[in-house]
Formats: sequence, C-alpha cells, structure tokens
Amino acid sequence: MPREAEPSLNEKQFIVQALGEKLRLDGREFDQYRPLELTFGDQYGVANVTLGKTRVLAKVSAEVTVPYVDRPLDGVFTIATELGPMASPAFEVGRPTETEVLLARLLEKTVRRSGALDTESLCLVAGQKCWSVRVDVHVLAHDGNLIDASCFAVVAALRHFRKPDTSIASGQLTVYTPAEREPVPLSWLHSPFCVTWSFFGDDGETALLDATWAEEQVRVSSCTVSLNRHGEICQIAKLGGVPVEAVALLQCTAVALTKAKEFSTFLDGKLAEDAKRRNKGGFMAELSSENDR
Amino acid sequence: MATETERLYVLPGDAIDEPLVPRHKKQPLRLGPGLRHIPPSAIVPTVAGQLVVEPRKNSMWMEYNGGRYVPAQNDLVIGQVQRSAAELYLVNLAAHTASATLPQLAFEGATKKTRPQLAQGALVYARVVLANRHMDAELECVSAATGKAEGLGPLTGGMAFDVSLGLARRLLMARSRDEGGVEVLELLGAEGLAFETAVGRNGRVWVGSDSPKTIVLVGRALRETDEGRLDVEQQRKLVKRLVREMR
Amino acid sequence: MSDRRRINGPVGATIPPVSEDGASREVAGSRGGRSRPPNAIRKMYLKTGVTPSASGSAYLEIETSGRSGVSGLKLSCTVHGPRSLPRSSPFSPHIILSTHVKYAPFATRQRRGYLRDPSERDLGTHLEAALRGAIIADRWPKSGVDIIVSIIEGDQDRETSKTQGDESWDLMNALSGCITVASAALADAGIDCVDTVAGGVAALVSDKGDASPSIVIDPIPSEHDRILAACCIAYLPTRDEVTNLWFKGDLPASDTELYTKLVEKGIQASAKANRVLVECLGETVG
Amino acid sequence: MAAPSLSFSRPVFAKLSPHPYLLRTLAPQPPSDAAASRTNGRAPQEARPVHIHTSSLSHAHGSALVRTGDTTVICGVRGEVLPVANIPQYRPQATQQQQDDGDERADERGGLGRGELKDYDLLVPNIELATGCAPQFLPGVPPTTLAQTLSTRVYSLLHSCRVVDPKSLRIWYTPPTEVGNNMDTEEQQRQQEEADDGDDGPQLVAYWVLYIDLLFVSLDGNPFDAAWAAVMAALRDTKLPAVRWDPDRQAAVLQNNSQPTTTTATAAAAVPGQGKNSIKTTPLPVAGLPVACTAAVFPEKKHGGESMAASAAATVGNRHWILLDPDRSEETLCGETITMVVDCSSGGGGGETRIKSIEKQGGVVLGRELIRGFAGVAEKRWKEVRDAMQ
Amino acid sequence: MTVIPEATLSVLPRADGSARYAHAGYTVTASVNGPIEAQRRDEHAFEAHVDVVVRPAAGTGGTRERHLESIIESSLTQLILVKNFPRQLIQIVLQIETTPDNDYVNTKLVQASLNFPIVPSLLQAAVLALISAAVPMRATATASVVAVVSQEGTKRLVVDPSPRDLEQAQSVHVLAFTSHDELLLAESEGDFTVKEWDGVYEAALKICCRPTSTKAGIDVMLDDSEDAAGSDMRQFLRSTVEAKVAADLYWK
Repeated sequence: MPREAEPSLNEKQFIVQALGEKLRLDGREFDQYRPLELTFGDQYGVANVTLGKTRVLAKVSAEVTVPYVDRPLDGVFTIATELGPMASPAFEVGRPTETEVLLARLLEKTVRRSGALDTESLCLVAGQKCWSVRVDVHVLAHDGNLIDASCFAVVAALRHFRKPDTSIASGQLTVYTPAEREPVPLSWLHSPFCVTWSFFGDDGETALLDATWAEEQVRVSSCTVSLNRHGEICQIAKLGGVPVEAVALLQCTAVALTKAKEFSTFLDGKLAEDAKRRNKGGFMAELSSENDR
Repeated sequence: MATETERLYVLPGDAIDEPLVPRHKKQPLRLGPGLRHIPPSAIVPTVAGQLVVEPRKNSMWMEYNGGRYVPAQNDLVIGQVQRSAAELYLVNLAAHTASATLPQLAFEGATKKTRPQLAQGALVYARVVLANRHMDAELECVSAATGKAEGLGPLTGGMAFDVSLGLARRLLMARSRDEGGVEVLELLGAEGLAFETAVGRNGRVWVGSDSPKTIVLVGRALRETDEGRLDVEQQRKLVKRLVREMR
Repeated sequence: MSDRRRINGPVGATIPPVSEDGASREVAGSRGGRSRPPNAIRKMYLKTGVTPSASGSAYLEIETSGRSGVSGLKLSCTVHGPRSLPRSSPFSPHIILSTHVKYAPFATRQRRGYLRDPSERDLGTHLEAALRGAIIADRWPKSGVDIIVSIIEGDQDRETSKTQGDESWDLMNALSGCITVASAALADAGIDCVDTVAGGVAALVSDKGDASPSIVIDPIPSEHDRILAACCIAYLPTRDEVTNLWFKGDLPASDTELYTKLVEKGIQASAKANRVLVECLGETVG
Repeated sequence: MAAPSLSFSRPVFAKLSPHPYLLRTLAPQPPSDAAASRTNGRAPQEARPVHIHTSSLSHAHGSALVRTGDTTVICGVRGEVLPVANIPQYRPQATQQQQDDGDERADERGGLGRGELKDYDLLVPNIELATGCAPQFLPGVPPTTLAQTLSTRVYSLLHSCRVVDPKSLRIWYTPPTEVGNNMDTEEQQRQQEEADDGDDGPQLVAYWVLYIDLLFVSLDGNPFDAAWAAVMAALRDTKLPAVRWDPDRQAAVLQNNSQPTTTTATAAAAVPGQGKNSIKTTPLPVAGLPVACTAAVFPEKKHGGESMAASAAATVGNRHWILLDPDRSEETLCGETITMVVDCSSGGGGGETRIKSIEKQGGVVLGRELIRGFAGVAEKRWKEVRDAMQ
Repeated sequence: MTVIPEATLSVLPRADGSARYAHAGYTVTASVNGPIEAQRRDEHAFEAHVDVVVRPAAGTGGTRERHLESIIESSLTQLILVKNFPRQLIQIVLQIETTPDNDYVNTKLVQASLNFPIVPSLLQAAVLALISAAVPMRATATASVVAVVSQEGTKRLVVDPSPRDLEQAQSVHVLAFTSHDELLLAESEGDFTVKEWDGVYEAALKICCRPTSTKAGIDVMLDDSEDAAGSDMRQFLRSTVEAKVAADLYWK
C-alpha cells in the first residue's frame, strides 16, 4: 500500500514554531483564505474551483429513473466524491481513504441532509419515475482544505445546472431534448458552505482557516462549520483531536458566518456573470429570485 | 548567455542533424541528461527542452525543468530518513520513490560508537555515490577522498522548502547569478539577514536561522522566484518588498 | 447499485414471458411417467482433459431422458493445483481444497445472476466435503487446490412451470454430477486419491397409480408426481465408505427401514456412476 | 538469451526460453531446411480450425459452442420481455419516428446512430472467464480487465454491425375494436389517448431484451475471435417464442399453436422437439455475418524493437512475424495485435468485402500496407468460419 | 466547442507532470506521476509498469473505461522508454471533464458502448502530460478521429465529427501516429471498405504528420489555415511544448 509521505521532523517543528510567532509559511493571516477561483464550463453544471494549489472539479448530471420504494415521492440525489491517484499517488482507485470518506460524509450532511435541493421537485410520476441528480466531485489537486473547496464546487455546480424539461400528458412522460425545450434549473432552497478551522499548539490555542496540506499534516485538531449566508448552521463537525475551548469555537462560528457570506456573494456574482455570457432571457430573474430566499 | 537565435528546442525523438553534434578529436562525446545515443551515430532527445552543445568540452545535454527527481551520481541531495536498518539508514529523496541507502558509517569520523543517531523524519544533506537503474541509490555524508564532511551531514532545526528541480539546479551552479540567473539568496544576505542554506538537487532547499521570521521570508522569496519565474531584476525588487514587509 | 464491472441490462425489470394459464395443467397431463426401471441411472458421457491449460479437467453430460424438452446435466470442471499457498495464509499440514460451483446464466429456467447465490454455496460446501474424504490430503502440506465446476445446464424440465418443478430436488442431481465430474478432474490432475468418488441420488417418489411410494435412483423430478424425500451420496466403492450424504424431505414414520433403504439405493446409484467414471479414466488416464 | 542447446528436449526449451525458441522455429538457421513454422506447428498465417455446434442448450432461446484449438466458449442467448412502462426514459414519439423514417434512413444511416437498442439496453452481452478456463482466471474475484474489455468489444460490435434489427425486438398490441370489455377505465383512457394520435393501430407495448452470456470453458489464446463467432452462431440459432400481450396481466404470454397470433411475428413456425405443446417460435433475423480475425506481431527483439531503427531499412534484429490466431504462449510474447472484422456475405453490398471493425494497437510494425494486406487474410478466415457455421 | 485544439501544460502543481487538453468539445485533464515505486503486484523486473486510469466526468466508469485504459496504455508503452525504469511505476490519470453534448438526445449516464472519438483527446492529453513530467520517451504521438458520412449517396470525410455527424456516420476511425510517422494506433468501427480506410488513412496522416521542419528547433512555420483537412496536430504539439519550454527556461 502506498502511504502519504510524512513531512520531515524539521518541517513539523518549524511550522508549529512559526505559528507560535503568528507566522504562516505563505505569509497569510490566520483567518485568510487563499485566492479562490471559480470557472464554469460551456455545459451546464460543471464547476472548476481552485483554492490556492487545491483544485476541485464538480459535475452535475441528471437522468430519469425509478424512485426508491420507500420514498415514492422523492427524487434521487447523490453526491459522489472521488480522491484518485491524480490528487496524490497515495490514493488508489476504488480504495477510499479516511480523507475521502470524511469528505463524502461532510458534503452529504452539508448539502444533502440540509435540504439545499428540493428532492420532492425531482419526482415525476409518484412511485414510478423521478429524476436522479448526481454530483461527481473530482479532486484534481490536493493542497489542503478539500472540504471547503469541494463544498463550494458542489453548490456552484448544482446552482449552475439545468435539467431537461419534461411534460406529462395522459400519464405518458415526455423528457424533452435541449433542442426541443430549454433545460430548466433545479429548485434550489439555500446555499450552504463549509468553513474549516485547523487547530495547532498543545491545547489547540492557535486556529487557522484554509490550512494548506503541510499545515493539515501537523494540526492537532480541526472543526468544520457548515452554514448558509443567513447564519443557519447545517452541521458542525469536530471529529476527535485535542479538545478546544468552547468559547474559541463560538468565535470560529462567528467568523465562519462572515466567510459564508463572502462565498455566497462571490458565487452569486459568478453565476450572474455566466448568465450574461450566455445572455439567456429570464435566467436573471430566476437567479435573483433564488437569491431572495 | 544564449541569445534567441541559437536556441534549439527539441521534442523527444526529434532528429538532431549531424553538424550540431560536436566532433572532437581526442575527448569522447559526453552526453548529458535527456539525450541517448542510438547506434550507429544518432543522438536523440528523450525529453522536451533546449539542446545545449558545449563544443569545447565536446559535450551536449538537454536543458529542461520539471519532472520527478531521478538520482544521478555526485548529486547533492537533501534526504529524509525513513528508518534505520542494520548498518545503514533508508533515506527518501522524493515522495513515493524507492528509498536510497546511507551507510551509518558514511559520516565524518563515524565509528561503531560515534555514528550519528538519526530519528525517523530527520533530514540529511548527502551526496549520491551510486545511482543505477537496477539498484537503489547509495548516499554518503563524507567525502571518500578527504574523509571530511565538507558541509554534508544531518540538518538540524530550520525548515526545508520544496522548489522545482530547475531552480535547485540553478542554485547549485558555480556561478548561479550569471549562469543560472538566480541571485535571490545573495540579495537576502546582503539585506543583512542571517541564515544558512543547503540546496538539494532533488528540489529541496533547507534554510536555517535563529529567527523563524527570516526562514519564512527566505522560503517565500525562493517560492515566489520559482513560481513567478522572476529574473534577477525582479528578484531584487521582490527581496526589497519582502524585507520591507518584515520590518 | 449495478455492477460496474459487467454490462448491465435495462434499469427497469425484465420478465420472462409467462405461459398460458392453462399451460401448467396441460404439462401435468402430458407428463409421461418414468422411462427407466427404478434402479437404472441415465446414460452418462464423461470426458477428461477438456481444459488443457488446467492441471486437470473433465466434462460430464447426462443424457436427457428420452422425452424432448427435458434437459440433462451438463457440467464442466477444472482443477488448478496443487500450488503453494500464499505467504499470508497460516501453515497447513495438508492440502486445502477450495471448491466453487457456479451455474451459467443460461443453465436454468430462470436466468442466473453472475454473483454466487446460497444454493451454489451449498453445492460448493457439499462438494468440498465429498472430495476431502477421497483425497490423500497430507501428501501436499502447505498447498492448495482449486476445483471449479461450471453448471452449463441444470437438470431441469423446461416446460414445467415454476409451481411444481421444485428446484431443491434438482440440486440433488446437480450435486451428484458435481461430485462425479470433479472426481474425474482430480484424477486427470494426477492428485492422489484413496479411491474414485462418485455421486448418486435416490429418491422416495409417489406416482398416482401405484399405491405406496417407491424408491427410485437418479430421479428426474418432472417424471414423478411428488418426491417425498431424496438423498445424494458420495461413495468410495473399494473402501465402502460414504464421504458425503445429503438428505432432504420427510419420510413416513410408519417404515423405519425406509431411510436405510434410501441410503442403500443412493449407494447403488453412486456405484453405478462410479463404473462409468472408472471406465472413462481407464481410457484417457492410466 | 541462452543459445538453443540440444541437451534440452524441445518442450523443455520452449518452456525455459519461449522467445528464442519461437524465434528459432520461425527462422530456421541455414543448415536446417525446415520451413518456418510456429512452436505449435502451425504456419505463421495458419489459423486453428473452428468447430461450431448450435442449439445444444435447452433453456436458452439460442446457443452455440465454439471450439478453436484449445479455446472453447459457450454462448447462450435468452430473451426476456421489457414492458415500455418499465423504461424510465421511454419516449413513444421517438420510437414512432424510428419506425417511420427509420426504414428508409436505415440503409444510409450508419450503424453508429443511437436508437432503441442502445438507449434501452436491449442487448446485454457478458463474458465470464472466471471458470478456471486458464490458470490465471479463477473464480471468487471480480471480472478481470480482459473480461471487461472483451464484453465491451462484443457490445460495441453488436451495435456497430447492426446485427440485430430493433424492429424484430418490438412487441405490439392491437386493442380490440369493441372498446374495453374487461379493461379498467384508466387502461381504456390511455388507449383512447393513443388512439387519437395513433389511429388505434397496433401499439408498441414492450421489447425483447436479449441476454447474451458467454462462458469460457477453456482459453488458449485469441478469446475475442472465438467469443464473437459464438455470439453470431448463437444469434443465428435464436428463436424467440411468439407472444401475445395481455394488458390485464401487463405481461407477454407464450402462444401455443392453437391460438391465433397478434404479434408482428412473421413466418412463425412450430419448431419440432421444443416443448410438448410446441410453443410457436420465430427465428430472430440476423443481418450479415461479420467474422473477427485476430493476429499478433512477434518481434525478433524481445520486449519491443527500437522504433528509430524500425523506421530505417528493416535490418536483421528487426524482423517480425504476423502470427494469425495466436495461442496463449504466443500472446505473451507479442505486444502488437490487430483484430479485423469483415463480412463477405452478399448483404455487404456488391460482393465487395465490408470491413466492420479494425483494432490495431500496442506497436508500430503494422502499417498501412500490412493492414491492407491483412484484409485478404481476414477474408480467408471469413470463409473458414462461414463454412463452420453452415 | 473548440475547433482548434487548446492545451495547457503543468496545470496541476502537485503532480510530476500534467496537461489540460481541449478539442472538438472534449476536455481532458491528465496527470503523470513517476517514476515511482511500483506495488509488488504490478512490478516488472525489466521495465516500468505504465498504469493508465480513465475517469469519466459523470458516474463511476465501467467496462468501457477499462477498455479505453487498455488502448491508451498499450500505445503509451510504445512511446515511453520503459526500460529506463525497471521495477518502477509510471501512473497516468486521465480525467474527462467535458464531452460534446448532443442537443438532440438526452444522454444516458452509464453506457457500455465504446466511444472512439474521445481516444485522440485522451492520448493527446497523456502525451502532453508525459512531456510536462519529463518522462523519457522514444517519440511523441499525434492522433485524430475521422468519420465517413454519406449524404444523398455521396460519401465525405468529416474530421473531428460532432455527435450529430457520428449519428449519421457510416464508419468512425481513430488513428494515431508517432512523430516518426509510424502508425501507432488504428481503431475503426462501422461499415467500410479497404479503399475507404485508405482514404481515411490519408486524411489522418495529413492531420497528424504534416511535415514540419526536420531541423530541430528552427521550425518552418507552415500556414495554420484551418482547412477541411483539420488542424495540424504535429505543429500544434510542437508549438505548445516549445512555448512551455521557453517559459521554463526564461532565465537562460
């Protein structure tokens, strides 16, 4: 089994020591993100996100399928994360690492369980036919903070996506091709974002946002807060690691809110930009109405 | 420094016409990295880069950047101790590659008793004594000739930064400013920063100093020079800026 | 979740065409009785060396009884080994048998999936037991051998509708076939056995017409109205040992001898099969 | 490479160092006047004879056993019914078009166009190697890359050759003219609706799905040619039972000779020896007879020759042999392979040989000329297989 | 939808080499890591093991990805000087980002049928990534896809066919050539004759092996006119790589 390369003793010691003196290797402030970039493809529902040297691609696809027997009125909505050898030779195809499982679970909680997408709107014929919406998250380059980057990519891709239009006449479902009818956006309820803190020092007194891979390797604990611009928290995950002051966590969530707002505005801007590029009529309206929520 | 006109960019498998290949009376033709000889007389590049011909030394090689470090004899490298086996340390020169071997007695004045004890993850500055595709590379931290360390040995404290193989090579050039077009370290020194460095051909630069601030600053300077592809003039500006920020 | 290593059919379920409501009755009506005397087994065709690259292999075909629409068993078996066990596995003083029995998708009335189902696992374990008794296991310490039986065609009547042809009885015949063919393959592989083991089936059947249930060997379920009980036996003639016995069904408490009789008949069947087996080996091997 | 020493018996030598051995037999040294032949005694361009037996399986609607040398494969074709109601993305309009302009478009339309076959997955080929057919294929593990690759190739070829016409897989239902005696009202409505746009002609209610399962009994090289031959033979042997759609049971019901047929089944014939109350069956129309022909390139130099030199005049040390229908040991010695699928049956148009597929990879020896020439070899092979199919 | 191919090298900072290649509606990102330590199971005593992974944009691949992998792998093994790195592993991951969508059909997620037209993009991306990783190679390669489409009886060749073209196509052909004009890969399906294949070969040869200067370096820039014959892949490859090399060696 290939293992992820451990950083040298010198690196481990120095990173911590430097943080003690309020220094990050790349000269960032502790609560400062690396430059975040988002680009959409020619197709609907493809989002390319870079956060410093971390790079994530999210692609949304939809097809008609049969609903689960226990949920006849719901569509199917899945988020598939994949951390392959492209991200690092330490990741093998089809052998999920802890990192990957963790990432998948957090995205699941943040986006799916928080009801960001109205799955009932995906139902076509109760108990017989429904949409299956699938997001594939591909990590192209891994330089830390996959969670925040991936979550942002997923939300961006879903909000950008358009699914084929449908109609039902006399119990007969028709799925129109893009040539026949302009595809329609998903019914989107709210946009949650992940903000991940990394803690350093013997009792986690130092807290960083957007840790790099090097920093993540020496952190003593981490905490991911998922919330939308309205400050509605979807989940908070602090999985083990050294205990952290409750007060500190509160401050973290406070900062997280401002970050979530920044993300949200940034995304709205990008979507509007893209809409202009395509100058599709009526799209702007939809977008703004989405934002009002 | 070469001028635009005489630059020869070649791709793997390109044919290099005869006249370009130096034909020296006495010395044998010496082929550097990125080239291979196919009998009878063809010289073929195996990588994409700039073909450099040195008629005086009757040698030619490819100038290129990037890729993964492959050990070559006499390279100075910064290795990371994986574990110690009987009589030797297993040292990693690049992630996910087979580790090189470093005999525990290959240190200055090392004996059964005085040999240095290196923990897992410790860094050593070493020279590649044996490199060959069929065997794991072998290292030494002492010159076999003089028996002296000559700057080689364990690297304690400080910080190791990753740089591109190209920059590492340039930093190691005898006249790195004129040949390699990199002066950033000298400039930082000139600014009165106190630090020491060890440059590994395998794309790692170790920086030691009493002040973490200085180390971080040197690291950023190197990184920005490398990624920003800065020329000497820009390096000067960069150093000025960074130093200003620090103060 | 569909198997992404295979080509999957449509998402929606596909159904085999159903037969006319009346069909099963018609079938019942038209079913002729048993075409052989009660203690005669069907003709078998046995051939070894069908898979040259394997250490040993054999192919067994049991003649379809005279009537059309009734298919006979078609089995192919490959043996790989003895080969040294992987380093990881613990030391074993004797050879380790791993038996796999798999129905081909087209082997039975219902299309079979590619993943092994419980009945196939059952067959595998029974086969393993039957062979373990025959092989001189301590001749190969620290080694293992793979025995793979592919059921190309199960012993089933095509026309009988699901309601009556009960699969469990077919399993009996399948197992006895597996044992015989595997035994041949082992011999072909030159793996020493104390004796050739063969499988035989005896069943207690009740047909309308005859008053009391009777015992027959090598039964074809579709030839009988009801099968009350059946047993499959793996038997070593020269040693007069039974290495595996699989009994199913229920016997009327009235006759306590019945069970013994059934087993004896099973042994007879096995012995008959064994003759064919030895004959075949006599020609090819040895 | 050890020089061939005579102290070895031939087979031993062949095992110890197969490459030099094969080289020796292919290029006999001057003294020996033996003709160039392969370790297996065949001439370089000589394929193993094919033996084909069909309809040996009684639970499949069509079946074939193909044996070439020590490669033996069994193919079973079984039809199951897929009601359109079970197809999530089903679209009547689409298929109607197919039906209308499909017919005249069919001819000029290439085999690569989409259609019911692909969209609704009506053909489901799978190849099973994990039968111990060769030492490296044991059960208990997921399908190997080879198995997956073979399945994909068969699948693609089935579609690109348009061997099966989707029309022959459609199951129709003509609603009785006197409306709904035993139909629930909802059912009635639906039919009324469709009656409006479809002048209550026959409606497409279901499809046959063909499960094409291949099982290798023995594998000694060149699995694809054998597998494909088996698929073709089995399909040509396939007879689908005539069925009547029963709207109440929402199922297709087998028809005995007694009942009248309402399917589009043409030339339905009672096949003797198939079930006592002989179920009526229709032979599946199969277009053309594509035959696969595979060869591997055996290089003189081990582990692939030097391409620079190869581009220069072929000198000694760069000779190569094209081995038709390679066996397992030869496959391990060859890198480059070519598979050409040709159809010389008149259906191909003007008697001219139609090429259905070329797959050449893993080397640079087979260039334009050699591939052109290989078409001839493939034609020869086609005749051999065609004869075996009769 | 890009008519002219576009490529960027070394797009992934943490891989040894990488490239992003976009052409005719296909976008592929390739990463190369190696030579690295091979795992015991695929360690080869005499040469490097070349491992190719193809990841679809949507869905978890299936049998056809395995087939694509084997095609690409067998081709790259011919280019890479595998004997330079015995017992090593050279790992190539090809991430499909976008494929041209056909507005006239709703595409299915899982599809078993081969899709030839993507092979050139995969191969090209892989070759560029290998160059960016400075993995020693015997030669480079260029590839193209040509379809034979017949309209009202007359057959014509379509280079880089669109999904629509493919529907009408009678046959589709993928050909790849090494930089020594050797035929490296030839995959065709549909219905065609030897003569037609010959024509296709000619067309592909024009695209992949248009004679540029044999002199290393000083290249005679041919007119980059986008004629029906399609773009000049070899020239494209050379200029792309040279631009990258020049940037890398800015200091020289």
